[in-house]
Amino acid sequence: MVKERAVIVSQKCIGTDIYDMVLSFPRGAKEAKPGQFIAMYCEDGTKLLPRPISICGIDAEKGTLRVVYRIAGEGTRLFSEMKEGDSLEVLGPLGNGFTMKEEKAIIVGGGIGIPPMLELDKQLSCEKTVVLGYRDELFLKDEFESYADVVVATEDGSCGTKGTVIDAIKEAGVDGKVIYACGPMPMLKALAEYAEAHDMEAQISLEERMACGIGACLGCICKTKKKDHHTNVNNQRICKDGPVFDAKEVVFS
Amino acid sequence: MVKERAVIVSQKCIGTDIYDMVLSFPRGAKEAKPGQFIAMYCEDGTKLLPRPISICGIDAEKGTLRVVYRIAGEGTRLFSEMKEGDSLEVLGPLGNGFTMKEEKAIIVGGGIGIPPMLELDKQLSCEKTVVLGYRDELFLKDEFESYADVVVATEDGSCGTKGTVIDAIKEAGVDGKVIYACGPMPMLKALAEYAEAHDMEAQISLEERMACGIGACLGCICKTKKKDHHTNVNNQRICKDGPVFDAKEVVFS
Amino acid sequence: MNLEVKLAGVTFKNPVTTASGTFGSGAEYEEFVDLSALGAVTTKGVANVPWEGNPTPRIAETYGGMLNAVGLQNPGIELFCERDIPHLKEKNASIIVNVCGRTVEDYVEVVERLSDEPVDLLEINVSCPNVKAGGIAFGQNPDALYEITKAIKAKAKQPIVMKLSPNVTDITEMAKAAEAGGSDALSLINTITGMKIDIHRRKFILANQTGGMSGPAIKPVAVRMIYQVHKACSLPIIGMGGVMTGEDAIELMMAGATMVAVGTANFHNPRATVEVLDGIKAYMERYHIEDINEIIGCM
Amino acid sequence: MNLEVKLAGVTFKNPVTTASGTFGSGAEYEEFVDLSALGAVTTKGVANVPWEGNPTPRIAETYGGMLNAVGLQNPGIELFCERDIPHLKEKNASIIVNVCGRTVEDYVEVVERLSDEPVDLLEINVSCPNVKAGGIAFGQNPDALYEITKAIKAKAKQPIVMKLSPNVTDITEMAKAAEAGGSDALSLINTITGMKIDIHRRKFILANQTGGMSGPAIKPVAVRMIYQVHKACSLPIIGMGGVMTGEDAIELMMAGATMVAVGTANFHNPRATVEVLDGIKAYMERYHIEDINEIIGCM
Ligand SMILES: Cc1cc2nc3c(=O)[nH]c(=O)nc-3n(C[C@H](O)[C@H](O)[C@H](O)COP(=O)(O)OP(=O)(O)OC[C@H]3O[C@@H](n4cnc5c(N)ncnc54)[C@H](O)[C@@H]3O)c2cc1C
Ligand SMILES: Cc1cc2nc3c(=O)[nH]c(=O)nc-3n(C[C@H](O)[C@H](O)[C@H](O)COP(=O)(O)OP(=O)(O)OC[C@H]3O[C@@H](n4cnc5c(N)ncnc54)[C@H](O)[C@@H]3O)c2cc1C
Ligand SMILES: Cc1cc2nc3c(=O)[nH]c(=O)nc-3n(C[C@H](O)[C@H](O)[C@H](O)COP(=O)(O)O)c2cc1C
Ligand SMILES: Cc1cc2nc3c(=O)[nH]c(=O)nc-3n(C[C@H](O)[C@H](O)[C@H](O)COP(=O)(O)O)c2cc1C
Ligand code: FES
Ligand code: FES
Repeated sequence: MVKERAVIVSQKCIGTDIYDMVLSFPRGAKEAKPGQFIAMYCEDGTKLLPRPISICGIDAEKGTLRVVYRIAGEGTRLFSEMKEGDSLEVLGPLGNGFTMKEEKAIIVGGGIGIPPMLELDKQLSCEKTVVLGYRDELFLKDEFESYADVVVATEDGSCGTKGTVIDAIKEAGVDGKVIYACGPMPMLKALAEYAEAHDMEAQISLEERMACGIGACLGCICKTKKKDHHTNVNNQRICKDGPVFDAKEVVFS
Repeated sequence: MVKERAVIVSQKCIGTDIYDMVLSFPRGAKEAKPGQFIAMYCEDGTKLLPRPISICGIDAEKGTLRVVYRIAGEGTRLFSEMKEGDSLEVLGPLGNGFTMKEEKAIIVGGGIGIPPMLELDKQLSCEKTVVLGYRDELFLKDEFESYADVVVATEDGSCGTKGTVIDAIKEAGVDGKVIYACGPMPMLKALAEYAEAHDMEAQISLEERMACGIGACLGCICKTKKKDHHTNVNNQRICKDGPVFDAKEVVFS
Repeated sequence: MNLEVKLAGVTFKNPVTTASGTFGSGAEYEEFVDLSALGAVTTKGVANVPWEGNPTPRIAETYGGMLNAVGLQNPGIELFCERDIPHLKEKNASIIVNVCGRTVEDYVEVVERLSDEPVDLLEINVSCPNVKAGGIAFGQNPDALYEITKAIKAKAKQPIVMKLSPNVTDITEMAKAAEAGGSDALSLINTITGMKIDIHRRKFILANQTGGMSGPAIKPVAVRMIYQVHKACSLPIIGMGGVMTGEDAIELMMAGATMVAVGTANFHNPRATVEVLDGIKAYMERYHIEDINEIIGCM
Repeated sequence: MNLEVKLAGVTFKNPVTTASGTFGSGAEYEEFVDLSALGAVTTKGVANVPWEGNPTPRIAETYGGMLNAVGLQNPGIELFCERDIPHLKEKNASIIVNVCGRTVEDYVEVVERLSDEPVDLLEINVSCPNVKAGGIAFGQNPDALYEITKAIKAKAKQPIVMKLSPNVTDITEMAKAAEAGGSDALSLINTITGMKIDIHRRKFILANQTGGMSGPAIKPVAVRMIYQVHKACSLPIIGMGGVMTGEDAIELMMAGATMVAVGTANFHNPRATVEVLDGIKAYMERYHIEDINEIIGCM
């Protein structure tokens, strides 16, 4: 984990309000694992807190990290306006990342939860299928296809299965032993239930509003079944103990 | 008076922490008069108030205004880091400016009060002498010399009279009917007394911390002898009724 | 799209007004703002007689805000009635007059003088020190607030809006005291007391040492207090504190404000009032809101 | 250059500590900060038993600051003593333990448990709601504050530092109550209560609706209260509220703080504490200040 000024190597718009940014962040890139995230700071002093953004690609050799993010507010809008050569403060890599197993994998991404699954797809060497859920507009799909078979669900049915990622899994008869997933809470909850019913492991990546990003402020907890070592209550810190959790451990509200 | 985004046409450092910036601000340049000022806004949202900076040069044809300022804090430091082509919000021209008379003039500038006197020097067509007071390092002196004779005082005696502008006026035997001046308060007070003693008019340009810059907030008043029309007390607004006052009207504290 | 709001029985064409003291009596902003396009112009605090205000410096910038210690310099009610009211009327502006004083009698005198003037609302600034009570502000003591409200209400011809100070332990207690005293509406928040030191000169930036903090830095306190007061009493609210954009105004309205005043933002941008109004309209369009009244206190 | 300060009889190698709740128990920041280089580490509020804290979201960003409603989640004093204190000692850090509770008895239990622990100061957070008094915080009522101070002081083996809430009408009244109750020093300020609404979803950002505002936006309030308290009572002060730089720390010290805590700044920059310390040193060098104690309360 380091904090450094990272230079923007490239940035492009790859969908409506969706940006693809490559950062030169050598020390961070060396350590990074799929499922981890970085904290990106705004240059604007009115916004003090870092924006947590998942790592979408790692190039340890070139010393770069890639992130794909959607404009969700002022901070991400400022990032989107930055240009190649601009720089910003970055802290990372943060969090635990996915635990890569050897068993047959189902890699699931929903919406802006899709980007963190790309590096995992790339690094997982076992048998695997990728399931991507979009509202309508597709992004990153081609890149996933270079590492695995991809099944798509769209809300409007414009591509693949009309419906959710669960619908797509069923329709395409996707199976496996371990689900790795990131996406909106209802999707993660449905996947947790699906995994439970099918006796599969599910590693899900959660989101919460953060302040420190490193486990100190207790801002970003999720309810868990077991007491955890750190806080001695049924909470775990998403930034430090997560963002990836065994779905069986999470209490969905 | 307009508020517009002004583009920086050029900026250079002309002394220790002293910058010379030319702004493209066509509508403002058309109206501007010597002794008026502009309010420059920081791009940084943590600093909301405008910085009042005197107009040092007017080019109505090119539509530019020139300012010369010293780094005094965070805002002016940010200005100094801006480059040609960058832009910032500017409000102006503000204030009354000098009332140009036909009588023999003594134009006095002290320290960072020197810049506003340059355009006056240029525009005043009558007989005139310029008196400039510096701590040690000279700036803008050559430019004044292209319009008038220049007498210099320095605190350390490294150039011209060692001492104050009053010392220089006496030593060089400068005389005239109207003093126009901008500079630190002790200098202005001394000039006011000198003018009084020698039966001269003195137009002095004052400074105060401002919020609105246009006469609405009553943040920037100076004590005056007469009740003024606006506030009905013995205060006048430096931003609106000034910054140039007849020294006889000002109550020095 | 309906932007009209009604507050204390008075109808305003839209919910945007100016925060007292930040907009003079409007004249200075006319080059930037059509005064008749605003819901109302709220004028700088005016007393029974002219006040000189505090020595300078009166202004200090702070992180995301500012401090002011203007000290309520004002020309006195006579000149105000002769000059500022007719001017605002000529410009077709609705008028909220902000009133200040050092004693209850001062306030009452101003309010009575305004009886026959074409003024829509009287906003009573009770953050002024009560000279008869050792300098603690009227708005910091519920009993004093109740008394002054009652005294003013008894003489006021126009509806009165007590403007509360945020420098209190429990804002709802103050709101209830003003309600009990007969206030027709409430304004909140006034500035939060702060201080800034020039560490290089070892001097206070403000001649008065302390000043009132305003600007976006204080918005979360404004939202909180507006919400608390809206839940605790039934008076309509003019909200202010850090409004820079239409979205900020919407936030204060959702918390419970019927009207919203734009203050410090004017110093950052003289067109702030109209831009806030435009921002409100844009928000309403985006979410297909027909009537601005739908969102008031919707939380 | 002397940076050593003495507060409540304890000597600290320099005046920079951490603001409780923003630095955990130090461990998370060890990759960025040598804990022994700080004046002290002030730990996250700890109660007699573990607290779950509030539901999420607990964090909201505001203009120049933030709101938190963590709700004092903590592992309870046992685990804290077993794990966090030994770890901090191993790292050679001076320790200020921040204590919270729901009743006077809760606090006293924690303080007694800490009797034999190698702790330098006990900082008592009285912004917690007093469950026996309808939820108003101990720190918002001078009598309650006096009582809890007295009860804690009677049992405490280490010097106690009452940490005051800024959400009061008159901070000096609270300072005097804590002084009368036997407090050895004071900490101020805790967070200012605020609220933020997500206008797009018409929901409060914080699950708890309100949260505590911190960060540079509140610094002017901190400076003002530190100054007022420094003038009104004779206890030494640990100052906090918006310190981002060494210059901010100097400002709080000039207002009257003997030590300064860095809070929200850590979230913006994990090295904020050491950079504040470096900034203090740079200021001292620039102005040829031999001893940091010269500037404390110099206004
Ligand atoms: C572990 C993790 C990984 C993430 N990865 C990605 C990613 O790869 N791509 C992507 O587009 N988004 C990702 N997000 C969401 C992203 O952090 C938010 O969209 C972003 O912080 C919004 O910032 P803003 O300034 O644009 O919005 P604003 O609403 O203006 O932000 C205000 C504050 O709220 C916080 N905030 C707002 N929305 C969220 C959110 N959904 N999650 C956490 N904090 C939020 C901001 O960080 C900031 O502190 C991730 C979130 C987490 C927790
Ligand atoms: C009418 C007028 C004309 C001026 N002309 C010039 C000029 O031509 N060249 C030049 O270098 N300076 C000029 N000044 C001074 C200049 O405004 C300040 O140096 C500048 O505002 C400092 O801003 P800062 O952010 O760097 O300092 P900071 O100290 O960080 O500023 C904080 C706040 O204090 C205000 N402030 C600080 N010092 C002054 C000051 N001396 N006068 C007014 N406000 C101040 C700032 O505007 C800002 O609101 C003029 C001032 C006035 C009133
Ligand atoms: C320079 C200045 C002068 C003010 N004068 C008054 C006043 O005369 N009467 C009053 O009730 N409030 C006064 N206020 C408070 C504002 O009306 C408003 O309540 C406060 O500034 C918060 O709003 P803002 O953050 O939008 O500025 C003044 C504020 C400022 C900044
Ligand atoms: C996330 C967070 C958690 C906090 N937890 C505590 C706490 O447990 N006990 C306490 O006394 N103060 C707590 N505080 C208040 C800080 O210690 C400090 O008083 C306040 O944040 C002002 O300082 P700052 O502006 O530097 O953050 C907390 C503040 C934050 C931001
Ligand atoms: S963001 Fe601080 S603990 Fe996770
Ligand atoms: S700065 Fe507002 S009146 Fe001069």
